Amino acid sequence: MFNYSTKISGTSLPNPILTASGCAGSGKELSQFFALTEIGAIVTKSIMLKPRSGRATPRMAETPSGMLNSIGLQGPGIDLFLENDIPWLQSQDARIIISIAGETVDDYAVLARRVRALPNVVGIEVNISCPNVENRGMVFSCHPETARAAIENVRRNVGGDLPIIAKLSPDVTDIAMIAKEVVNAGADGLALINTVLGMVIDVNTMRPKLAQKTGGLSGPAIRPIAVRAIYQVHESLPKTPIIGMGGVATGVDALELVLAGASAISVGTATFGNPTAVMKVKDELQALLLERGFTNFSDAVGFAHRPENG
Amino acid sequence: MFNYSTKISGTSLPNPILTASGCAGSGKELSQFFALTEIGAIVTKSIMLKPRSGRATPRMAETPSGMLNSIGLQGPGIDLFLENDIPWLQSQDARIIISIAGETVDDYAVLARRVRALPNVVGIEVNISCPNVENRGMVFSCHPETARAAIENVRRNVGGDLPIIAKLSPDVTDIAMIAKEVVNAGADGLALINTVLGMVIDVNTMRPKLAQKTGGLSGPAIRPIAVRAIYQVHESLPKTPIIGMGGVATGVDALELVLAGASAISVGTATFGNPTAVMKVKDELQALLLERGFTNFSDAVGFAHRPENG
Amino acid sequence: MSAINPRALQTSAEVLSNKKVGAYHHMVFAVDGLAQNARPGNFVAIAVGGEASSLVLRRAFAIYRSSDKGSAGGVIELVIAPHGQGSKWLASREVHDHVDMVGPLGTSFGIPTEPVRALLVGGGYGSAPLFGLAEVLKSRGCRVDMVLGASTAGKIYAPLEGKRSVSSMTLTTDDGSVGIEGKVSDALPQLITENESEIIYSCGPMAMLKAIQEIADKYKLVHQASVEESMACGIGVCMTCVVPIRREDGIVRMTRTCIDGPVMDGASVVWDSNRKIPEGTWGA
Amino acid sequence: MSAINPRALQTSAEVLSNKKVGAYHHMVFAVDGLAQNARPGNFVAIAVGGEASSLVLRRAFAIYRSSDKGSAGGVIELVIAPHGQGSKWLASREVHDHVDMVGPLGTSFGIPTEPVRALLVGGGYGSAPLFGLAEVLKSRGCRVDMVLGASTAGKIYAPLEGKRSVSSMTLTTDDGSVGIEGKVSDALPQLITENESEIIYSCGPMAMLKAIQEIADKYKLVHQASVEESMACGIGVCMTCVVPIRREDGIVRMTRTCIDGPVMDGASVVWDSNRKIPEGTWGA
Ligand SMILES: Cc1cc2nc3c(=O)[nH]c(=O)nc-3n(C[C@H](O)[C@H](O)[C@H](O)COP(=O)(O)OP(=O)(O)OC[C@H]3O[C@@H](n4cnc5c(N)ncnc54)[C@H](O)[C@@H]3O)c2cc1C
Ligand SMILES: Cc1cc2nc3c(=O)[nH]c(=O)nc-3n(C[C@H](O)[C@H](O)[C@H](O)COP(=O)(O)OP(=O)(O)OC[C@H]3O[C@@H](n4cnc5c(N)ncnc54)[C@H](O)[C@@H]3O)c2cc1C
Ligand SMILES: Cc1cc2nc3c(=O)[nH]c(=O)nc-3n(C[C@H](O)[C@H](O)[C@H](O)COP(=O)(O)O)c2cc1C
Ligand SMILES: Cc1cc2nc3c(=O)[nH]c(=O)nc-3n(C[C@H](O)[C@H](O)[C@H](O)COP(=O)(O)O)c2cc1C
Ligand code: FES
Ligand code: FES
Repeated sequence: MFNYSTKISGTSLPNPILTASGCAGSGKELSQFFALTEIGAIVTKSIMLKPRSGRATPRMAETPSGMLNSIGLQGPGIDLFLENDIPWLQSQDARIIISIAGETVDDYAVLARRVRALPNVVGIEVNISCPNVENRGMVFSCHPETARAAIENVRRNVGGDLPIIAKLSPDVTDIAMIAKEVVNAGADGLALINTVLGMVIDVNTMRPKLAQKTGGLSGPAIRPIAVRAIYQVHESLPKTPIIGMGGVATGVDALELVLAGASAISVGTATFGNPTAVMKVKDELQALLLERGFTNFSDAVGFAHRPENG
Repeated sequence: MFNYSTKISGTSLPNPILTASGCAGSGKELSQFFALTEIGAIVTKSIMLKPRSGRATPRMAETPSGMLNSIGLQGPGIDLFLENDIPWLQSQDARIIISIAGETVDDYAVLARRVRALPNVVGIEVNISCPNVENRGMVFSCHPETARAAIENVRRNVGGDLPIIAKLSPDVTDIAMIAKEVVNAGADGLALINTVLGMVIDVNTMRPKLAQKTGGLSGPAIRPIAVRAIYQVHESLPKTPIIGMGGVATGVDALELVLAGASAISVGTATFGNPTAVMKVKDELQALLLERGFTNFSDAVGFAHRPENG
Repeated sequence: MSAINPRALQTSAEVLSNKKVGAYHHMVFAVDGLAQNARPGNFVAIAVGGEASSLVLRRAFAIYRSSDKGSAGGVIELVIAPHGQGSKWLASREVHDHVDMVGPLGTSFGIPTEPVRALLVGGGYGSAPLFGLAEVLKSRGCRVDMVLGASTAGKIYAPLEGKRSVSSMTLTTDDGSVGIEGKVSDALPQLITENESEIIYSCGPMAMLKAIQEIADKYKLVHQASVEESMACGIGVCMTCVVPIRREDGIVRMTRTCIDGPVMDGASVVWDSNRKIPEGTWGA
Repeated sequence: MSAINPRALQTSAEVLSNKKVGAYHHMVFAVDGLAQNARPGNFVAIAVGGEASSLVLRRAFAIYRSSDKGSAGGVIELVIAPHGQGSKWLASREVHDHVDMVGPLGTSFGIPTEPVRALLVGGGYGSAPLFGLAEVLKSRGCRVDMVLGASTAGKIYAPLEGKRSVSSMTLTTDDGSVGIEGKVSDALPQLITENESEIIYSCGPMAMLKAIQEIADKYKLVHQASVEESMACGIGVCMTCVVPIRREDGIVRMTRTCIDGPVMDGASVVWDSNRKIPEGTWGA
């Protein structure tokens, strides 16, 4: 019997395959293709305090083995989200990880209070890879002080049981240092990685292709960056659970991230290319683990770190 | 008449297409496929003081639209390099940009003195995206102090005419800040970008695929990161010439980097897939510029920065 | 079954035929059940580039015709303009090749309950979904006039069998190589007046749709426009394909054209929003 | 003309034939001038995955046979093991498809000036370059014995016509499905003794080559080994394909197997260097 379950701090999930924030709509869109209870959890798009239009279009550009996006956290705001999206997910019996994003350090506190005690919500992913409007739009997680402040604000408002997962940007000189900072600030787990800052120039208009100029690079192109970040962070914080993501489209890809140290896997961009990508990853990863003689998923987590003669 | 020439500080080149350091061997290997005088300049592999074995194999892994390498600056050391490689390139009439790399801040001074006055050498590319053995192997260009120190050491040893080009790593929180630092320290130009730190795990051995564990990601996968870095740096230092590189395989790719702000283009990984990639890029870029009505290459440099109604 | 993408299936579609027609490829696919629920205006999303592809996103294609009868089972026909890497790859598939297809997706053209006088306007391959629409309208007793425009004759897709259902067919080309020299929008006022059109159905580039909306406003006509925004997923999960839509509550919201479109009420679209967000716009 | 890659050309090679033989594909390409300078042991480097490919590196393939006579002009034959994405793509090319090929590359097997008694050892598709070598050796009056090994019968590539030039052919398989059960190296001592072999030529996985070298050392035989290291470029510019080689000056240097190999003096290779660098090794 294969035990596919995984633990993210206090939370147990029947399997480690999740959607990635911002890549699964409200859940309804995918439920036509598979039952949401089939996966470990659905991670919601990052929700903010107020309704947000997001960025102007064009918002996306395909790149070699990847894409850029500058959606800009379009969303209905926390009120409508709790009124519409969450009840629907609850009605489906889906396990929910709510992703929250703030424009200020205080926003995180307010959002945390709104989402901390909801049925079916098994974790809070704190997206701190977004711009801090109080500090020249600098990304919270790119600086230890603001990363820490945002997570402390969430920690102060959330009790012990619900895992707080800090989602980090890879666009930093030393991601292991930022990881330590947010774990010290109270994060129970980490989500690695958010998109990598990139730009595409349209050679016909001869201007940046995205209205917003820069955007976030995702997809298989960034997988080696994700594997490296997960490996580095797992090495320095072996006990902190990591939700790994970045270019996972197959079971082999997921296995790479798991071996590097991820206790769960979010599938993002791959869903755009294949609505059933999450299910494909789930099935393929299980088969690969069985082939390799694992009987517990958790034994594979970080297995690439074992000593040379292990 | 199309004027394809470009200027990197004091140096004029007949066209802006160069090889990328470490991606053109000693020049001899490619000379079977085209005459080295056809391109703007050949950028040598980064040369160090002593002969170096480089890293153990496996040293490379293919990744989606890219590759990882951990060659580890294998090379003959400056003595044999000046004895063998440089005279051969001079005999071909090639324009040469010598790339130097140190293990200590002092190495850069010594290397600069060795290469500052050689026929056909039209520039020094200072690879500071390599590990500083005096400081826990931290990459020079990832920290403003060590980046500055290395460039100052070169500047003190090189007269006014020969351009000093600082090559930066994209693995930093704020590349524009590092760029300003090295320009203040005396760099005449910048080379952007070196490879992005990544890792691949072999799902059969279940260990990192490269003997060295991490490696540098290059190829089309990282092009959006290169375009972004060049755009950001050109925005903050519009007068500093930039040698752009990162995933250029076609004229369209090169045009993207030029519009973002590159005054010259190095072609690296694409040469592995196609020995004549540099010539292809040269021909295609010229055709694209002509189609768009440019009569001087230099007018296209940074053209994507023009005001909205320009 | 979900309220979103309720009829969508994912299938490995077999190429049954691939013929070059002018600048386009007319392609027929065996799609099993996928054809069953397709209505005029719906589209399919296709994975491109094959096994080792560097193209990670699906490409959307309007359904030209569909049928779930016949010996081949469910069949979908598309009109492909070989443009960039994805469409060129698709257009070079050969008979018996398979492609991964999801559909039918998106909204369809609204069919009036009473017979009306409809004007169908297509730009380039935008004519594709209009022929199926014309058939349905005609079967409901509507008069159907059609105007198709393109830059040049080879880029007008107007197969003979498609013309069966229309009462009149007008062509325009920018270079005058066939039909009237000019834009489709130049031809509209006269056609509306002559045919006493009551509703406009359109499909084509955004600039064309915008010009049609201005005419529709002037003549006070309903305008159902099939818009074309860059789509990464086609199934509503990425939020890349949005346009600002003024909803019934008066609030403008960035609205997904893959779910609430591609066919949208032209009057609700805030046109000309490329690279800017209209003041006061909300999220979805 | 350069001293490195002196005979290499880049060409768009047309697939003339593609036949499945056991676990392999035997493929024939029209290559014009590229065949002219090919010698046994040389390889070609092929771009894989097509237009929108995510595979950025070439794949190296040993030349099985080459000919620059005949009606098809220059022709190169390869033996492809469909393994990962690149080789599977190549093995699925059809007649008339074109691939971008660079070659001939690398060193070739050294041919003795006097007739010798040669033992040719191949593992899996490593037999490919040995048949052309056998022909040349035979034409020089050498005795040629061959031993081929693989995990199982289907993975031994030993076409009938290839056997013409050999005096004896021994097969080994790990599972005993054909020939002797075991490794090629198990069969070597007896073959060397029986045939009074004077030189070993080998091609196959590194572990096999290392085992052969140990036997060559024991019997004091020259051993020309065609090694197989991961290659990114095949033309000497990337430094990924190196193995430590003890040069004549006694210094071990990381040496490119695409330029100074694939055929190398087995005695000069510091075997077993995977994931470590021998003490005191220098750069190139
Ligand atoms: C609802 C809808 C219906 C469509 N119907 C058809 C059709 O019937 N026939 C047809 O030939 N094409 C149609 N298209 C366009 C098609 O989806 C592709 O965008 C087009 O073929 C270009 O893709 P490419 O890979 O060849 O070009 P590339 O330039 O390589 O595409 C790169 C990226 O940009 C996007 N893109 C490029 N051009 C467009 C465009 N004009 N509109 C939207 N996105 C674009 C692509 O989808 C892709 O993600 C439709 C698009 C939409 C949204
Ligand atoms: C000198 C030389 C001669 C060769 N001759 C043949 C031949 O005659 N027939 C044949 O089928 N193959 C041959 N190979 C192996 C071939 O080049 C490919 O490596 C192999 O087909 C796997 O590529 P892939 O894309 O299918 O696999 P993938 O696993 O997708 O390859 C990924 C990367 O790893 C490298 N790699 C994977 N396996 C090997 C390997 N065993 N050796 C070296 N690099 C590897 C690939 O080149 C590629 O860069 C030869 C290799 C070399 C270096
Ligand atoms: C269109 C799009 C929207 C995204 N929105 C969010 C978001 O709202 N919050 C967040 O934390 N990450 C967001 N991400 C990042 C993803 O969750 C994920 O971290 C990243 O894309 C890498 O994974 P992938 O390569 O599997 O997509 C978004 C990514 C994409 C492509
Ligand atoms: C195999 C390999 C070796 C490299 N060696 C060097 C080097 O010696 N010095 C250096 O500054 N950059 C080196 N680079 C980085 C390239 O010069 C270039 O900055 C990077 O690869 C991005 O460009 P590309 O995508 O065109 O390859 C190397 C890259 C590769 C792939
Ligand atoms: S295309 Fe993804 S939401 Fe519409
Ligand atoms: S394969 Fe690039 S140097 Fe040998």
